[in-house]
Amino acid sequence: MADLVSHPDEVRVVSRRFGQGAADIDRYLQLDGYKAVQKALAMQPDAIVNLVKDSGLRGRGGAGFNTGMKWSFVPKQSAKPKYILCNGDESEPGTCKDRLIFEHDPHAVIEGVVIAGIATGAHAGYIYVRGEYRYLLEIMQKAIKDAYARGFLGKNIFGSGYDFEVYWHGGAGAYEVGEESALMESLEGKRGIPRIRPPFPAVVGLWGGPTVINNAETLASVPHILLGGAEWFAKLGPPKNGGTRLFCLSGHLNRPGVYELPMGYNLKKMIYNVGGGIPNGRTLKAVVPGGSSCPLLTAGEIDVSMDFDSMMKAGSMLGSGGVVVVDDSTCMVKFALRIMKFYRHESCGWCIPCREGTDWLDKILVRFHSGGGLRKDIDNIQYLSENMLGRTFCPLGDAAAMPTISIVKKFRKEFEDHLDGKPCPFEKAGAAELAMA
Amino acid sequence: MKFSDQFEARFAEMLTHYPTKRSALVPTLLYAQDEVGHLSDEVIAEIASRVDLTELEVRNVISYYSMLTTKPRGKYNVQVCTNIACLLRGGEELLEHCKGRLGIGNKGTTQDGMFSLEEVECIGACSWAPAVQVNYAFHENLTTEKMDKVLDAYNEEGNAVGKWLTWSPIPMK
Amino acid sequence: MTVLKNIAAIAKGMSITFMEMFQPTQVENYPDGPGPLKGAKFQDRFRGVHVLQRDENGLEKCVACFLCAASCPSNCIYIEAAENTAEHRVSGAERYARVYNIDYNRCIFCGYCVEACPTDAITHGHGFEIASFNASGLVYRKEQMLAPQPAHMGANAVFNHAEVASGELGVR
Amino acid sequence: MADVNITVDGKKVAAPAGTLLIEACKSAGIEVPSFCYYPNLSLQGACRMCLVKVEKMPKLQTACTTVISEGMAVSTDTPEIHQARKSMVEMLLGNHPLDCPVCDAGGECELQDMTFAYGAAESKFIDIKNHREEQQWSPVVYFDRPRCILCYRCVRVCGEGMDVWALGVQNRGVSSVIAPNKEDHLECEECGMCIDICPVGALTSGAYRYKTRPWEMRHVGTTCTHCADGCKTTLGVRRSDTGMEIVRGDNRDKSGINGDFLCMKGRYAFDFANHEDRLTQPLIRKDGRLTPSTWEEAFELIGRRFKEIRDSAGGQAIGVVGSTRTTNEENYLLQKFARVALGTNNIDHHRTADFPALAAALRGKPEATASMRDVFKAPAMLLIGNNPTEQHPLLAWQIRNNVRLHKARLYVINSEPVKLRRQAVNFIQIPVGSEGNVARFLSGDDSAAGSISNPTATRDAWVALRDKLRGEQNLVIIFGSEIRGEDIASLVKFGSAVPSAKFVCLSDYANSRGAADMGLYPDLLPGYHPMSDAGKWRDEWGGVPQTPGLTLPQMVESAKAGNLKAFYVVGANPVGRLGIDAFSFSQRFVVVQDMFLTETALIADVVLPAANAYEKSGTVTNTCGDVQFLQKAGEITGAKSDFEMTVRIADAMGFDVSKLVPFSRGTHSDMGQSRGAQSGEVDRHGVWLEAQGLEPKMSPFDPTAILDEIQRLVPGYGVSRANLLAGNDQHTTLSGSGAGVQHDPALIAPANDTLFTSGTLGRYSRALNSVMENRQKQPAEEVAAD
Repeated sequence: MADLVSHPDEVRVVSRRFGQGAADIDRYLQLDGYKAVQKALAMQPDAIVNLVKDSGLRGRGGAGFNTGMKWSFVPKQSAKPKYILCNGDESEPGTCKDRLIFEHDPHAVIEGVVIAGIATGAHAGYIYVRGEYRYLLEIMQKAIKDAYARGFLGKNIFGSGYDFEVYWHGGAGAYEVGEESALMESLEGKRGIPRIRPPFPAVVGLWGGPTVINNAETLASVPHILLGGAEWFAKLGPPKNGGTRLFCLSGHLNRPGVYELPMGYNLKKMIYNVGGGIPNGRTLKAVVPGGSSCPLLTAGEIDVSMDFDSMMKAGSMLGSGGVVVVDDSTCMVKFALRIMKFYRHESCGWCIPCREGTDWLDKILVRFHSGGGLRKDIDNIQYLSENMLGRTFCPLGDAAAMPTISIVKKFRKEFEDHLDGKPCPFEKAGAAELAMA
Repeated sequence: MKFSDQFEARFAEMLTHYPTKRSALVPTLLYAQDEVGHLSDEVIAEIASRVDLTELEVRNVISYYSMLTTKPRGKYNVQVCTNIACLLRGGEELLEHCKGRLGIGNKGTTQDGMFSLEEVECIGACSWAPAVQVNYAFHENLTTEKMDKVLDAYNEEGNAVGKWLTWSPIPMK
Repeated sequence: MTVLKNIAAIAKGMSITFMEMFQPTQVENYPDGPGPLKGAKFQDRFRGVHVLQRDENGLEKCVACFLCAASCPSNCIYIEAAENTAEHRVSGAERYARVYNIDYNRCIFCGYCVEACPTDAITHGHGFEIASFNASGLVYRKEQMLAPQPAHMGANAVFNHAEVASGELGVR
Repeated sequence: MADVNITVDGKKVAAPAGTLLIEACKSAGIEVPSFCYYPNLSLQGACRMCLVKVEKMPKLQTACTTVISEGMAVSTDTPEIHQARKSMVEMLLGNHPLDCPVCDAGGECELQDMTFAYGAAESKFIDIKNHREEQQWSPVVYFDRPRCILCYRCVRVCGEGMDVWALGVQNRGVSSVIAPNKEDHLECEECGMCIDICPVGALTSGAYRYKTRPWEMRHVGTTCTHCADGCKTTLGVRRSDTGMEIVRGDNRDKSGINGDFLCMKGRYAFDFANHEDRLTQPLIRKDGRLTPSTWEEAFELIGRRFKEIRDSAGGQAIGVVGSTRTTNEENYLLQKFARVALGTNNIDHHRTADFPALAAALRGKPEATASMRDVFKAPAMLLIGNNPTEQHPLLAWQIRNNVRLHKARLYVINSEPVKLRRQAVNFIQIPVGSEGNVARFLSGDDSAAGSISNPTATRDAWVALRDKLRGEQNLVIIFGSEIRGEDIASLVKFGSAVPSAKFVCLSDYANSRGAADMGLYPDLLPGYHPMSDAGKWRDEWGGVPQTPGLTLPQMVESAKAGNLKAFYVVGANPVGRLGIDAFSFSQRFVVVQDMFLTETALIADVVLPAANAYEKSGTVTNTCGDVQFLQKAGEITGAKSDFEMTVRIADAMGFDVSKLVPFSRGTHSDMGQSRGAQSGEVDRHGVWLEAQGLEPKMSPFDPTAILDEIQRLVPGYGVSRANLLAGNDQHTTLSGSGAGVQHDPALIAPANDTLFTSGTLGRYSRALNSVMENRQKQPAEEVAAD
């Protein structure tokens, strides 16, 4: 459904099979599908884990934790069954990459799940697909059915004597469920409230069993690592940031779309070369580098390489790869308000700072943007966000606080322009702009 | 309480997926909603008994997930995304347009029960913004003109199916 | 010589006497003065008999939170709370004082109750003529201290302090 | 378990491994604030108030979810932490209504305390607060959402503690709300635990709301007078224009055998005391009608008639019925009065369990009864008969939580699928009335297996169960009144096969056990001492009638035959509860002491208004044999205590009351000092005297005078007076002396009360009635719990 784009700078690894009908199992096999699993079956579990470790593959969900490391935490022996859980509950505003993977290459995800299973000694895996992605869930259901039919899944896969079951699971609309422990709660049929940690999922997870939870993109890259080798994959990106990454370019760009670029690709190039620059002769105002929960970068700060560590240094995060470009016709108060509205709506309500903080901030920003702002509100917004930061039950609170803090810090002037009952200075310009769109 | 055979088959399959019955709850509720249109007390009671939960438990879960509803909705639920990516490309104008066009507000339903309108959070179509989801179908790179065409199309389809005042299930592939 | 000096002294003294004789009197004309206060004049801060105020809708401000009773050093305030109902609404909040007594045998007019009141329901009026031969009559009931319906609701608020002071409210 | 050493604010703290940081801090006297953490309930980590700094941890950690580890270094009052706490309170107050002046929790609100402690006095919040209308969930439970801070305590205590699961959380984010199981109302056990545990005023009690403020009440710690579990309860009492009024019942200091727990009855059903049907003055039947009279007239009449009858027809012409709700002192006094003053053994009471049989069976092993606390600690429990959830709420609570918190094993054998089966490792349903066979089978009589075996519970299953039970350590055997007489003996026989097994015999009323212990039996003296060798009692009382007297049914017969000429009923309603033939007494002289005009009182010639358990002091014994103190809350009516009335009657009979009540004992030497205390100052000397039972008993109406005698004479009651007065429960041992007696099992009439009934008393409780009406209105659905 979603149309594909391409750019010479792209290095297609995960997106290799996009647009080639790989959702069909035969086509997938032609494009050397399911070779990696067979290779994995021949390897020692530890060997696989080390391979993935060496490849420098880091979690594509946002936290960027070394995947091999994560797998190695799973205890060898366990009384309870172990599980692999693929996190396909993609809901981070600005992110739309897993959607393409599920649509164009579902078997790669299945393959990744199986390999993770072999590496950690698990015998069952769940692929959790976001509720809104119903058509993708149906694609995934078919893919799983086909794989079973070919004996790639179930008892004694590829005649190796190894059993592995893969199940699909559909969500029903909740951003919070993207958090790994909340994801497990949701899969267990409960409200998506995160769990107290420790114990961590790798030790006590689904139904009490050790559980590996990886993002769909992460798992989709695993087969390629097994086939291409660790150093090849590692070399694609800067040190400790192996491989490529699907960047979802959106917002005020001439050529928005999902591009697969090597880790450490320069953000400025990404916007002006790959994304085709800002339309209507507008100039860049800010960039959300990795989904709505990352601190924003101003036009002056975009000359950075897009990998986990450099983004840390730049005071933001690589996040989930959702690059939202904002031009100078946009009211940053409105922008902050919309982000806060989102987090207010998605907060699970479990802990005080997130539940009350997001509601309060939303109220202030609404009032502020509609001209009822007071000078002290600006400080209050910062005060509240800073008091949410790092004190909530799960990262959602931080996700709400970080962009807000950065916006207040970097665009304080725009807040002041809203004071004294002045109307939003951007309303007019903005409207015109959008009429043209 | 009678569900379609398809539903029954899928429910039976899902029970085999998990070690606990209640794990099948969330997808089951969504499929049931697709058939009935909303999660009526009857549906809740039925599903609660099927997964050995109290109705309270089931209601707790339903109220948590934004796609699940206990109130009847129109045949076509028009979900307009206004989150940041869509906001930048005219999501809100699209929402306003729909409101005017359908003559209903957010979470409202048209007199004839054909459309209901909902402002939703990011639906994962950021690179193709602004985007709208009607029931489960995505419509992307929209403008107000395109939006009108989309709505017209659904209106026709609805009329073709006829008697849309009674809910007709969303097909399950 | 000395005689003259003495006469002068007397004359001086008497002159003052005669001078004062024709000055207007300075004392207040209480209790023969006009008005319900009988000519008595007060500073606004004067702490007299308490007045239980009403809000603009004529509902009692007191919500029976017991803070006045708690703060009272001479423990002279007695309250019984009850819940407002739709049919019988006495105060603005959920609760009202079914019984509110102040024992003026014990009250020391310290004003702590007024300080403590979160709803400004209890205030000091200017009523002061509460001396009585019957001590039991000094336990004032709510009805005796309650301000009348506000002026715009058909009562003359001006006199309420005095009415309270003279305890006539109940009488009328 | 070896202790783990940690440092808190530079202070060395040692606590057992596995202790939570917040508890470890508490033990060191360092308070870490929290809303959602509550001992013995599952962890939440939701309120974020307990954030502390743990060394080597980048973020602040929640002390309520952190388990201490060796060498852990914690600081709990850095500026950062203070700011964190302050901001939490600030955010809570954002949407929390500032209606403290009218809020019931005002004065004992944890949010108020936190605000005082951690600042946030001036609010930065200037926007409109979210509001929802208040809801009434049941006659006794109200919910005010805006005040709710979502600590989920109510949800957990209802589910985990009560096993009712009637509360849930709905919606998400700021619109999250606590929801009852029937959408707009509750259908549950109405225990009110949710109200008690609510840290703010979100859940309020229908009985107490808007009546007063916490600091306006006198808080009297006493014992609940409803079922036989004897929960400790704190009555909130305040003066009102009608005199004294009880406005609240809860266990304020969470002490005693019940800790947090109180059931529907304990929490709301104190209101019978304020009921307008209470008798306030004596009634004497004049030309057929009960007419008000004076106490003097009444006592004079009763004394004269009793004396006449005793002197003319002998003591056996008078029958006495004791109460299962009056204090031990009153019961003891009553039977002493009957035996010494009236000279009759015709004394009985409403028996609800066969304690004499248990006493006889336990002869020689006095330690073999379990206290209520033992039930919470025991590694294994066997429950035969009864339905504790309905009839012994506290016992059920102890059992449930013992299973939940200590992983204790529960075995349930019952003729009904009782709710406790859900905690049981093994539940067997048996035919109604075959509990006795179970006892016999367990004792080794395999012939009994036939009648209790069925497809679900085969003979082998029974044998397996018996072997399993024999293998248990410190098994607590709890049995209902279904098991009587010989069966109890066989159950005890089985128990002796289990290492250090203990027993609990379930009776039905607040002082049923006490009545039995105090010897309200025609053939047993206090302490289940047989009449045959009255030994020390004869010496003490100077003569005791030898021949066993009449049981209640026999009294009725004798009355029919015209032999029984007078009938003295104290705090009992045999006509209403035991259905005895009222007519047979119509020609006799009947004296009734009661709170209300009961069926029995209606046939009386003299009715004396009696004080209830909340209007007098004394001791009561619960079904496990734990003695507790009754503290007088105050007086509502002009009623007198049964103790005083009995003494006055004896006096009116011309009997020397000092022979009845050994008053003017104790020490007289330092009266001056005892009176010396200035007002407000603690009279330490007086307290010491009281604790030693040496305080002067100057009045014949002083129950402690009798308590001295009870403690001296009744086996098992020699408990610490100091502890008793301090409001602590004291376990009494139970053991028969001399040859036990066997009673006719038919004499036992279980009360079959439910959670919402309480014998005759329940009829006069508005709270109980309103709840029952409310339940009848609703369709007969099963409670969410079951």
